[in-house]
Amino acid sequence: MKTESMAEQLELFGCIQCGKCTGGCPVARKTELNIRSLIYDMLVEPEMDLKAHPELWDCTACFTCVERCPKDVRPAELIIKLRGQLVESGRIPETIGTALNSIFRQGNPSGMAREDRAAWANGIPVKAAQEGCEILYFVGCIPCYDPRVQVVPRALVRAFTAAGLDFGTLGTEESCCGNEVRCMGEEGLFEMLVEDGSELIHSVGANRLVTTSPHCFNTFKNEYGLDGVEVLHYTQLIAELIEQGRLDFSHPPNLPGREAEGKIIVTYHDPCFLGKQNHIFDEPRAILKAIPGVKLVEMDRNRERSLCCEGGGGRMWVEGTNVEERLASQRVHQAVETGAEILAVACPFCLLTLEDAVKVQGLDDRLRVMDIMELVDLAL
Amino acid sequence: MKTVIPVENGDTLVAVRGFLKRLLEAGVVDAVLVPMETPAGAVTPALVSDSRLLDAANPLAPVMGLNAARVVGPVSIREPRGKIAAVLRPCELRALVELVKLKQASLDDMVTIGVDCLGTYDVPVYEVMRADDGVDVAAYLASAQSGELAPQDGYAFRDACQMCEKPHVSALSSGERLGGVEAVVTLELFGADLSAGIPVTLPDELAEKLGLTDPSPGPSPARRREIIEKVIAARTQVRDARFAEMDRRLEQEGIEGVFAACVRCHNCMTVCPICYCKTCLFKSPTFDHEPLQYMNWAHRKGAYRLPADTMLFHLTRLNHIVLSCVGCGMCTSACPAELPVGRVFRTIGQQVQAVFDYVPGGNVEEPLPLITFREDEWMEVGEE
Amino acid sequence: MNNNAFEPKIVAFLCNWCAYTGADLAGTSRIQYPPNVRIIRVMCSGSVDPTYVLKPLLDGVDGVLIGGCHPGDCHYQSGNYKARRRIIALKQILKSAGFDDDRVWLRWISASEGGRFAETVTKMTEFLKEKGPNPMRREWAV
Amino acid sequence: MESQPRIGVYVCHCGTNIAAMVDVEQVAEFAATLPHVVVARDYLYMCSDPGQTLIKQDIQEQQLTRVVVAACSPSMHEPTFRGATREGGINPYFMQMINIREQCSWVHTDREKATQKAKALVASAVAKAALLEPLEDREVGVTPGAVVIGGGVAGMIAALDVADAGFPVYLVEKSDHLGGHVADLNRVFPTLESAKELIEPLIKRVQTHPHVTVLLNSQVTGLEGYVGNFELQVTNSKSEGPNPKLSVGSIIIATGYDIFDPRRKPELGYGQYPNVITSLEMEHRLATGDLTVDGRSPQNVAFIQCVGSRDAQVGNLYCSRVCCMYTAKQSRLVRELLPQARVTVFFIDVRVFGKGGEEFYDETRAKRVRYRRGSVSEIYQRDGRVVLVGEDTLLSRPIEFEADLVVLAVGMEPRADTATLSTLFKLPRSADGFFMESHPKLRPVDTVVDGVFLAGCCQGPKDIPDTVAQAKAAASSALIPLILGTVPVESATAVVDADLCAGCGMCVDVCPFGAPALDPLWGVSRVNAVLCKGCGACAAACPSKAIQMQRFTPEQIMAQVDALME
Repeated sequence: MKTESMAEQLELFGCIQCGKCTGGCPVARKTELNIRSLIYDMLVEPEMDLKAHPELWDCTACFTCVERCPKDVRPAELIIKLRGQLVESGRIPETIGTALNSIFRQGNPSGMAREDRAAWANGIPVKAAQEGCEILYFVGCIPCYDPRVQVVPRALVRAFTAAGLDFGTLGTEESCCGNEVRCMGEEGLFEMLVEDGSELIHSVGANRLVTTSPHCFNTFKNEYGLDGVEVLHYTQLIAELIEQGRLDFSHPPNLPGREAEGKIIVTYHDPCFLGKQNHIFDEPRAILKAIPGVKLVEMDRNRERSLCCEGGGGRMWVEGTNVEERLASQRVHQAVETGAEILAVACPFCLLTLEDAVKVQGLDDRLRVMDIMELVDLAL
Repeated sequence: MKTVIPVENGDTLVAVRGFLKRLLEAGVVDAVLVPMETPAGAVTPALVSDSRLLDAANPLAPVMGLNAARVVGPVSIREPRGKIAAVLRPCELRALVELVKLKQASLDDMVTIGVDCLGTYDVPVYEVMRADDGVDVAAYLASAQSGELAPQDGYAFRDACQMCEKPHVSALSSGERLGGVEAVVTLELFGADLSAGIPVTLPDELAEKLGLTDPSPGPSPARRREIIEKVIAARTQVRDARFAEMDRRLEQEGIEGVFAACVRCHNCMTVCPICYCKTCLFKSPTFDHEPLQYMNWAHRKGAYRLPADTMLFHLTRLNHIVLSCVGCGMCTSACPAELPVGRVFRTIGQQVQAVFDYVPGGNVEEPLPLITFREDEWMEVGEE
Repeated sequence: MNNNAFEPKIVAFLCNWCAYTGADLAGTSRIQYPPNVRIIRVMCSGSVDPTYVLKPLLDGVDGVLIGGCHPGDCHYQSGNYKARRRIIALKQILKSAGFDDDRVWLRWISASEGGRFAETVTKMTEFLKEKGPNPMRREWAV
Repeated sequence: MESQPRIGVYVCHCGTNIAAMVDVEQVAEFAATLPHVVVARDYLYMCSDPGQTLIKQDIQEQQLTRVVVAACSPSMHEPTFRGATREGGINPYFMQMINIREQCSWVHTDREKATQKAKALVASAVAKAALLEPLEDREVGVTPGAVVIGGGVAGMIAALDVADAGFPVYLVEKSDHLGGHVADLNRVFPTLESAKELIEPLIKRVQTHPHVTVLLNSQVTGLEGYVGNFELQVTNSKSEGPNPKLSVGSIIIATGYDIFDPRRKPELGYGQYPNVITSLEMEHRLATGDLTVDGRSPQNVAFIQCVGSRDAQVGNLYCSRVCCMYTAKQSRLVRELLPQARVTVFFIDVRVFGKGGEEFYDETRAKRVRYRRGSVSEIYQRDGRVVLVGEDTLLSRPIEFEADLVVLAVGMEPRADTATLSTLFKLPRSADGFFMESHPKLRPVDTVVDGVFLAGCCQGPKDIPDTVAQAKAAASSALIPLILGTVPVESATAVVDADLCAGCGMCVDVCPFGAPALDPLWGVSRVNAVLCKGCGACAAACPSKAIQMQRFTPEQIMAQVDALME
C-alpha cells in the first residue's frame, strides 16, 4: 500500500513522534500494536505491507491515542483507514466478515433475525416512534438481542414511563448504528447505514435521541450529523430526570441474594465511548450518587484514565493477537481493590466483557457487574 | 389670561387687524410679520411696521403659498433685532421650533401669535376661486364653530391640510394644552362664533398693555376640546388611509417608483421650511461630476438617469430632514410633477420619528435625535 | 438567476482604530474569509455619512458594512454612539422607502477581533448570497 | 489650481506575502490603465531602500504629483511611504496607501479573486489619490514620564531605564510586592546563580530610585488620551482613598504570564497524587533542600517536559521556551542533592538554544541525568508509587516507569487578566492569547497603539535574558516621545467652507473635543485645529458638507466607493 496520500489525508505530518499515543494505548502493552511507529512508517516509507501487521485488529478503538495527542493527529483514524484497506482487499478475520455480513442482511452483527429485534420488549408497552414522539429511544443491537443485556432497555423503558416521557422506539425497523462497522473499516456499509438511519430518524420528527449504548451515542452524535436532533446517552437523560425531580427513588436497590447489611459499595467503570471520547464523566456518577443506599468509590484509574474493557472497535467479534492477557481481567481486579461489591457500567459491551472476566477470574462471590440502569430499576 | 377680541358687525378680519394694530401702537413690538393682501389681491407674508398698513393684513385668508417659518429665520436670527410679532399657523409654528433647534431662527424678543387653522388652499386654487366664484370667508370662518371643515364647493384644501391632525394652537401661558402647537398668543378659532368675537389667550402683562382687561369666558374649554377632537378624528382617518396607501406603494414600487417622474427641479427642497442649507449638497461641488464619470456610469448600467443621483437626492433629503418634517406639505404644493412628496415624507417620517420617540415641532428644549445619544440604548445593535 | 454563481459585492466602511485594525488582525492571523468585501478606511464609524451608504446601494452594491468600536471603546469617545443612531435612522428610512434595509449592517468589531471580522464578512456574504443581487444593479432610472 | 494629477502606482510583492496570492504584475498593468496614472510598477519589497528609491525617482523624473502604494496595512508602512514621497519632493500627504496584504493575499485562497479584489482596491485608491490635498505635519507636547504596568523583572528593568534617562516612572504592580515570578525561583540557568541575589538588588534600586514611584496593590482601570498624553486611572485594592490619575507620555506593559495548571491534564494525576508536583513547587523544594516524599528520600525522580506547552489539547500550541533549560537545571540540582537517586527526564525534543544552553545540557547529562525520548501518556498509582505510562520512542517500546517523585515541567500561559487589559488598551492578542506585537520581526516591542509598548512574557514566553533585552528595548522606544518632547498628531483636521455653512451648530453639538464653535459675529462654524482629533463626526452631521474632514472628504470617499463599483 502506498503511504503518501493517506498520510496527507489523515494529516499525519503534524506528528512529532512524542509517543503519547502508544504510551497510552491499552493494547500496545500486550501486543505488537504500536500506533506511533505505524505513523512513523507512514511518514518515512513510501509503501507499507499490511500483511505484516495482523495486530491492526487488536485496536479497540478506545481513542485514548486521539485523546492524548498534543498535535491533533487522530492516530486511531489511521488504524481504521488501514483496516479499510484490508476490508477492501477482503483480508479480514472470518468472524469480522460474518458480523459485517449479518449487519448488512439483518441489521445486527449477531446473526439474529430482523423481525426479532423488538422481542426484548415483549410484554412491555412501548410506543412506535413512527407515530410521533418527543424522544426517540434507540435501543441498539446488543441490548435488543443479548439476553443478559435486554434487562437494560427494559429498565430504561420503565424509568422513562415513570418519568412521564413521550418516547418511542423504531421497533423492528431499527438497524445497527454502524459505530463498530466504521471502526472495523467497512466504510461503504457504514455510509449506507448512516444514510438509511438518518432518513429514518428524521422521519420520526423527535428532537431528542437517546441511546442505550455509548457506541451508538458516539456515532449518532459525531458521525451522523443529525441536524436538529439532540443526541443523548441514557445516563445524561436519566441524570436530567433525577435533577428535575421526575424520577423518585423510593428505596435502596433490592439486590437479590445480597446478605450484607449497610451501604452498597459501588465503583464505576467509564466506558471509552462515553468518557474519553465524549467527556461524559459526571452524569453516570450523579445517578449512582442519587440512588439511596449506594456509596460510590473510585478506582485509581477513572475518568480520563479509565482502562478499556477491550470490547470496542470490532473486538467483540475478533480475539486479537494476545488472548492470554485480558484488560477486562485487570479491570475487575482493580474494581475489587476498591472494596466495591458492584462494578457499575453504562455500556453493553463493558457489561458483557467485564462480567465474563469476573467469571474467568473466579471473582463471582466478590464482585457483581451491573448496568447503572439495573441499579436504578431496583431502587424505583 | 383668556379673553375675547370683540367683533363688530360680524367682521372678524377687522377685529384681527385691530388687535395687530394695537400691538404696534402700544409699542409691544416693532413690527408684525403677517400675511398681507397685496394690492393685486395675492396673499404673502410681510414685515409690517406701519400700523396703518395692517388694514391689508389677512392672517385668516385660506391660502398658503409658503411656510412662513422660512421667513421668520432671516428677520430673527441675529442681534441686533427688533421686537417682532409673528402670526403663524400651527404647521408654521412647528417648523419654527425645528428651525430654532437648527439655529436658523430665534424666539428671543418674539411674540408668536398662533392661529387655529381651518385648512388652506394652494395658491393656484385660491387664485381661481378669487377670480371665478369669490372666496366665501363667512362660511369658512363659520366652519370653526361647527368643526365641519369643508372646502368651498368645487375646490379642495391642500393635500397636507386634508390629513393634518395638528390644526390647533395652545397658549404657552394657558396651562391647558389640548396637545396644540404652542405660541405666546393664541387666536382660538375652534368652537367659537367668530362673528361675535375671537377668543384669545395671552400673557397677563401683554393683555394689560393692549387694554384687553376684560376677562371674557368665550366658548367653554370643553366645547373647544370637543370640536378639536372632532376635527382631529376626521383628519386622522384620512391621514391613516393615506399612510396605508403610501406604505403599500412604497413597498410595491419603492420610492424610485413613486418619484419616477421627478424632474429634479429641487422645488421641494426650496420650499421646505426645514431644508435650511445655504447651498444644497446636490448643488455643491461634491456632486459636480466629471464628464468621464457620467460616461462610466452609463457604461456600468447601460443607461443612466440624468440629472444624476435623483433618488440619492430624495433619500439624502429624507436622511437630513425627515426627523424634523412637520408635514406642512409645501413640497407637494411646489412639485411641478405633482408628486406626493409630502405624503412620502410624512409616511416615512412618522415611522422614523417613532423609532426615536421624537415629535418634531414639539418643544425647543428637546434635542434633535441625531446629535444626541444615550450609551445604554440599542445595546443589541452591532453586536450580532 | 443561479444564486450559487452570484457573488455579492460588499463595501465596508471600517473605523481606523477598531474594525480596520481588526481586519488587519484577521490578515496577520491568516483567517480566511470570502473576497467579496472591499474596505474603505474611515477614521471613525461616526464619520460615516448615510449618503456614503446610499450612494453605492443605489449604484447596485449588494451590501454595505459599517464597522466601528464596541460601545464604550470609541477612540473619539462617542462616535460609535452617534453612528448607531444615524444608521438606525438610515435603515428605518430605507425600510420605509421600500428598500432592503438588511443590506446595511452595522457591527462593532474591536482591534483584537480579527476572527469576528472574518466571521462577519463570511456571514454577510452568505446572507447576501441567499438574498440575491441588489435589484438596483439593473435599474438605471434612480 | 493645479493641472491634471499625475499618479504613480506602486504594487508591492512583499516577497511572496502578496505575490503568492495576488498577481501583482497584472495589478500593476491594470493600474496603468486608470485615469491620471502615468506610471505603475511592481517591486519585490516597496518598503526597502531600492523600492523607496523607485518612488522618489519617479516623482522627479515623471513629475508625479500623487503616489499610490498597494502593499501592507497603513499601520505598518504609511510613515515609510510618506517619507519617501516627501523625499521625492512633493507633499507627503499626496501618498495614498492601500492594503492588499492583510485584506487580500493573507485572507483569500482564490488567486484570481484575490487579484480581482486587489485591482478594485487599487482603483479606489487611485480615485482617492487624484483628489488628495496637501497637508502640514502637526505635533503636540508630551507629558514627560511613563507608566510601567507589572513589577516583575521586565517591568523593573524597563522602569529603571526610563528613570535613569531622567523621566518620572510610575510602576504599577497588582500584588503587594515586586519581583514577579523570578522572586519565587531558587537558582537560574545557565549560571546557577541564586535568583534572590539577582532580584533583590534590582528591587532595591527600583524602590530607592528618585524617579520611580512604585504603586503596589494597584491596577490600571481606566485609560484616556493618546501617545504623548495618556491619562491612566489606577485603582488600589488596599486603599479606600481617591484613586490617583497618572499623566504620562508613554506606557510599557509588562504584566507577565500565568503558570499552566496541570489539573487541565487530568491523566497526569496532578492534584491527586502528592508525589506529582509542578516545576515551580520543585523550585521551592530545591530552595529548602527538602526533596523527601513521605519522609523518605526519593530514589527515582522523573521529569516530564512540555506539560501545557506544544499541546493542542489544552489550546497552547506554542513552546514555552524555558522548560527544557529549567528542567536541565532542576534535574542537575536533584542529582547534586541526592547523589544516589536516579533522575530521568522524559522529553519530546530538547530545546536549549540560548547562550550557554547546549553546554549546560551537556554537563547535565554528564552528571548522569538520564534523558529518555517519549512523552508520558498517563500516570497512575501502584503500591504507593506512581507509575508513568508511556513509550520510549527510541526503543519503540511501551514502558511503565515507577517513580517516587514526578516533576511536571509546566509552561507559561497568558495571564488570566489579559483579556481585560486587551479591552482597556485596545491591544490585539495573537492566536496564542499573548499580547501581539506590531510586527514579529521589525517591531517586536511596539503595539498597534502608539505609545504603548510590550516587555517580557506578556508578549510570549521567554527566559530572563530575553525578557531583560525586550524590557530595555521597550524602555528605549518609550523614551523616544519623552525625549523628543513632541509627538506628531493627526494632520488632517476638519475644515469649514464658510460660504456653505448655515450655522446650524450640529458640528458643534456632535464634537466631543470642542473643536468647532459658532463664530458669534458671522454665525458660521470655525474649527480650532489644535483641539480637532480628526474623527469626522462633524462632517457626517453636516448636511451641506460645509464642514469636511481632510483626507476623508465626501468627494474622496464617493470617488473611492465609485471606483469599487466598477
